[in-house]
Amino acid sequence: MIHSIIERVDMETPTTVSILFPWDQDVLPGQFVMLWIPGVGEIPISLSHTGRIKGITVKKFGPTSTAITELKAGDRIFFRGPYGNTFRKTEGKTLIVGGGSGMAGLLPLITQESHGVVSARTKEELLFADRFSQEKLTIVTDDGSMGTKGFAVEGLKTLDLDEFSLMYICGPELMLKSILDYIADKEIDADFSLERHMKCGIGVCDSCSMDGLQLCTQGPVFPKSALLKSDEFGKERISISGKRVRL
Amino acid sequence: MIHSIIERVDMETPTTVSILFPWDQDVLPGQFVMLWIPGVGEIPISLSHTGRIKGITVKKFGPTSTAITELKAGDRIFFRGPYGNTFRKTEGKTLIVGGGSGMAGLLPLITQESHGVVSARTKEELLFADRFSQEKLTIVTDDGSMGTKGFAVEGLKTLDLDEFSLMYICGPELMLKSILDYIADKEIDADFSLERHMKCGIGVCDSCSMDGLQLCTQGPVFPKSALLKSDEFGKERISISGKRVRL
Amino acid sequence: MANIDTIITGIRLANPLMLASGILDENGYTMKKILEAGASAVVTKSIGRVERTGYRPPIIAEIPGGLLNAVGLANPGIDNFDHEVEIALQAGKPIIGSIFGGTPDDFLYVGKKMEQYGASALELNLSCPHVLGVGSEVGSDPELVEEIIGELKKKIKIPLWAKLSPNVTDILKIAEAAQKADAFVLINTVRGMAIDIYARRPVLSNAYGGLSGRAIKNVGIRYVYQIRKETGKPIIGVGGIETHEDAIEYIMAGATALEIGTGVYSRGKGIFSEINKGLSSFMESEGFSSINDMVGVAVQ
Amino acid sequence: MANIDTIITGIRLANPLMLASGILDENGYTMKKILEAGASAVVTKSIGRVERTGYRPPIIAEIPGGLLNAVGLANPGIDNFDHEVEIALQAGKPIIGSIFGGTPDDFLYVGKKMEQYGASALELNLSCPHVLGVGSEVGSDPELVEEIIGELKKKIKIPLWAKLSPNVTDILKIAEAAQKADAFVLINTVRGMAIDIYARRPVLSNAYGGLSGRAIKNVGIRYVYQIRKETGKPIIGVGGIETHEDAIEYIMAGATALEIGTGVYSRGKGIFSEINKGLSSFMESEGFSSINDMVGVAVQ
Ligand SMILES: Cc1cc2nc3c(=O)[nH]c(=O)nc-3n(C[C@H](O)[C@H](O)[C@H](O)COP(=O)(O)OP(=O)(O)OC[C@H]3O[C@@H](n4cnc5c(N)ncnc54)[C@H](O)[C@@H]3O)c2cc1C
Ligand SMILES: Cc1cc2nc3c(=O)[nH]c(=O)nc-3n(C[C@H](O)[C@H](O)[C@H](O)COP(=O)(O)OP(=O)(O)OC[C@H]3O[C@@H](n4cnc5c(N)ncnc54)[C@H](O)[C@@H]3O)c2cc1C
Ligand SMILES: Cc1cc2nc3c(=O)[nH]c(=O)nc-3n(C[C@H](O)[C@H](O)[C@H](O)COP(=O)(O)O)c2cc1C
Ligand SMILES: Cc1cc2nc3c(=O)[nH]c(=O)nc-3n(C[C@H](O)[C@H](O)[C@H](O)COP(=O)(O)O)c2cc1C
Ligand code: FES
Ligand code: FES
Repeated sequence: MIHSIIERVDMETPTTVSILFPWDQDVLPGQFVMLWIPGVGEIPISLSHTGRIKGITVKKFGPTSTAITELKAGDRIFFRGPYGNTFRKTEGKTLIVGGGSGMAGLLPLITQESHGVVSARTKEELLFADRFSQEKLTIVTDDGSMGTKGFAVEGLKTLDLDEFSLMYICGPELMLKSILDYIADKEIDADFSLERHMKCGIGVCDSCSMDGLQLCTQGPVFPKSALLKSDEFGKERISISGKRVRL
Repeated sequence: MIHSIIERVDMETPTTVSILFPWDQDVLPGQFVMLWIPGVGEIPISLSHTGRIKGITVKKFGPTSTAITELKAGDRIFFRGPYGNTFRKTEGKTLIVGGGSGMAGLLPLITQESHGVVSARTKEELLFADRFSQEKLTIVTDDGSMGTKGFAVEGLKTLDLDEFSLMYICGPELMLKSILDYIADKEIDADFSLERHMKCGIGVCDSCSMDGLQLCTQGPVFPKSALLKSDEFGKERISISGKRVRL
Repeated sequence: MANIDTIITGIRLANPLMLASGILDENGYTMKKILEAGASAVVTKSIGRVERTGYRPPIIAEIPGGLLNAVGLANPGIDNFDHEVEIALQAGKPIIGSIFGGTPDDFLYVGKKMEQYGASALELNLSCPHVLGVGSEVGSDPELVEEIIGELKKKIKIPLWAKLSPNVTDILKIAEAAQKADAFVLINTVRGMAIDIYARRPVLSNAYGGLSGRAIKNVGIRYVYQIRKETGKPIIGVGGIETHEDAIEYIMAGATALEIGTGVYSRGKGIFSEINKGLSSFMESEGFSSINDMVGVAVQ
Repeated sequence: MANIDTIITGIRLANPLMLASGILDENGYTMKKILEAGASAVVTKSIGRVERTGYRPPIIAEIPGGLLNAVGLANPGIDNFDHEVEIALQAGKPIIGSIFGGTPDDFLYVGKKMEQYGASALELNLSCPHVLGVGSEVGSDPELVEEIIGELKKKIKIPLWAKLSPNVTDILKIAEAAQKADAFVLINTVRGMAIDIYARRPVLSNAYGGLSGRAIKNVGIRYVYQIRKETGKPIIGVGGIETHEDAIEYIMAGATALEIGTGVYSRGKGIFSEINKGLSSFMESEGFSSINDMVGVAVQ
């Protein structure tokens, strides 16, 4: 395991914190680490900060993510990585679409030129919306407490996608699926960052696989073209035990 | 194990052959290999040829060395190495003193400028005497069948050692000891290449040790100064079982 | 190209390299992908009678020379595994069903189903905890091993491969108890453990794990050689195979076929075709005309 | 500098690092040199009742991650070993006499002499062939182990360290049989073998050998942890220690002192002082004030 001492902890939403720590390692947007809380568990977490100081942004969920959100500056964190691939680069304008904690891994991609579609269950949970300039931001909430009401794809429908050269998307798989369906016949290209169960992070346990590819080593980022041909995307996955389940 | 195909076999004396083989490896004079005859045994053998084509020169003795002398061009040889250290370099004239198969490891040191003292049990066993120019050669045989009669040190006594900047010596330890005793109080410096039992060649088994140093990793070449301070050189060694025995 | 096909317990393999149990063989699509990448067969993840989630992560640790794992026999249960085998079979190559259990009855239940799903052979993973014996594994109890294999032999038609553990005092005793099996698979992981000195605790959630990869290659070679020499039975070699030289070393020690697990992690899925290429050119330059010619040639 | 001394079975060591049995400890001058290089004690080569030349070379093979050896218990016989111990004792540090035998009587004869020569403790190498049992080792026969240690305990005053083999089904059973020993030494080499695929035969003249070095570190950690957890006895950890991190991993798993063998080959004789330096600065930055503070902290 690699270890580092936490430099700063920022509260991003009532349930989400960013943890910043030094790590002398080149990392790319889209890559993740397997973060270990000794005695609790180990989970995959995207790198939300990929500069000299690295960072992660984690939403409280089960025991491990909860333990992560309770860490303080000066605490030690343990992880291994970086794992996974990265997003394609582009010259033109980009459209960044994040659902819930999915925004975490997209943070390094945000530039002056990016337009953001930030979605969450409710207003308080909108993550990193403030990183986009006001006129380049579309907000969507499930409960309609702010912005468009509904799922992320509803936000997309308010935009002219021809403006953008590439879309970056991260969030729950069903959200990705609805977006893929929406853009399937459209011109716009897109990179989707997927999340499935990951037990090993190194291409061994098969828990994260889709279409015979391992999200942890051959993903988590896949282009629109690959997902359009997929047998399993948005439909089925393997559970913790290895049982095939509907999404 | 490393392996190579024998390119040429030369008969050097009735009991000694040189075996030449390609091996793409930098080696230094004084270094040796552990040569393995599958099913027979493994013994340390100096590299007598250290150029592009490597070579060894082996005298028939027990089962393993005998098997080596029976190898032919086209046969495969197996070995590991190179092991051990090398001789010091010098600007001036060198004196090369070899006893029996001890000349093998000295061969790469012979230049136009070197004077040789070549000794053997008997005339037929003189090794590499022809590599020195006539006027720079002193021959010594135990039985007096050629040159000076007696041991190598007798040959030394016929020379003015002040002419030489460095002496290189290889042969049985008692021969080395008699030479060390002879030059102990003299100006001339010398590098001695020693031979003791070697079971591992890599500094593990302790069978080759002298004064706490391993001949295989810290030798086999030692300067005169080191041997003058030695507790064990020329006196005692450890047998195959590990028993301390007189030389 | 030298001919690298091989026959093990009547099953013809286009090359000696199968995927080992427990690595990328839970999802049918993954198995299919690995077969398309050059593996001649896949051994499924070990499947038991009921669904198990296994241990909580960390279930794996990367160590110099290999991996340590304690997955905890996570598996969907045999009744949920039909579809995965079905998908994998689309590649048109043999699927070997790895099964585990604590009793002969478990093995029989799961084995029967595997056979129905279309497995070409059963690989018996004898390394799971013994339900009656405390702390020990099924595979270290010769009587239980004999009973399990005797029972299966009577009721299962496809070949039985007994996968033995290296963590025993006398592997020969276990091999004798398993003599009714059609082949032996050697070896399963070696007992091991890793501690993180900054966290001051074991890395794996289960503390203890199994060592695989290069670190155990010479252990595997040893047992393949010994069992070949002492029993003469067909052997499938597994443990630390990463290069064609490793593969040949196993074959010369007595293996008729091979499995690769950790090598897929360290070298990628291309490992199958790479090793096959190396194998073929070695055989050509060394004058072997078939895999069979090499099997056990080093055994004295 | 943090305080890195440690006490094992009443023997005070200036640091936890001893030289392991069988590596550079046949010649008294070599042992002395290693003590001067920073080892806190040396364990001698295993000495038996009579002189043995051991196996013919090759007795060793270099493999990735370590060594394979089959020296064949070469030793001068205890009666010829007095002078070596005498020379080694000149360094003014403890000498641990490693002894082997096939019967309690062998152990007693050799052990008595070692004690007379001035050894501070006896390390019992239980890995040599059992004269009565065929093919097995002394150390895999719990009754014999109990008898040997019972006998020695009655007649030898210096502490007894029982060195256990990892090549057993249930190491706890052996540890229980050896419970009268003052400490356990874990582990001896792991069974292994290497084949040269061009020579088409085993490399070692004995074919089978013992694996040491980094490849077995995680195996050693496992057994130290397990035996510490289950017995609470003092433990000397050995197997693949090459860095101070390795040393700390063993200590946190439960070792009070350590031995280094193959590390001397891979890192040179400077390994003792290097690890000691690393150990000391780790302890300082992590807030440990003594080795004892670290012993077994990872055991849950
Ligand atoms: C590539 C990737 C990047 C991600 N990036 C982020 C991010 O940046 N921010 C973020 O907030 N989230 C991220 N996630 C999601 C995050 O990993 C999940 O939210 C997290 O796994 C849930 O943690 P938890 O606290 O519920 O874990 P726990 O409930 O502690 O469980 C952790 C894992 O252990 C396994 N497990 C649990 N119980 C058992 C059991 N009994 N037996 C066996 N296994 C068990 C499961 O695989 C589970 O996922 C990412 C996911 C992926 C795949
Ligand atoms: C550094 C070095 C360089 C050398 N260079 C050369 C050279 O260039 N040319 C040359 O001719 N000679 C050289 N020698 C000498 C050569 O190594 C010996 O002559 C050789 O070891 C003797 O071989 P053999 O045929 O008698 O071996 P064998 O009799 O086959 O025995 C080989 C070795 O096996 C061991 N052994 C034998 N029997 C047993 C047993 N029963 N149990 C355990 N171990 C046993 C012994 O260590 C013995 O030395 C060199 C020696 C050294 C140390
Ligand atoms: C992550 C992982 C999971 C494994 N799961 C199983 C399993 O379910 N059943 C089994 O028989 N062996 C299992 N094994 C052992 C392998 O099949 C194989 O015997 C071992 O890893 C040695 O081969 P390798 O060095 O090529 O990996 C597993 C190994 C690993 C690394
Ligand atoms: C060449 C060699 C010889 C050995 N001889 C002995 C021996 O005589 N007695 C013994 O108890 N252990 C012997 N061992 C085992 C070591 O003492 C040690 O237990 C093992 O090598 C693991 O430690 P390491 O990885 O630090 O080498 C020997 C090991 C090697 C490599
Ligand atoms: S997380 Fe194990 S294969 Fe991807
Ligand atoms: S030959 Fe073994 S230490 Fe030198």
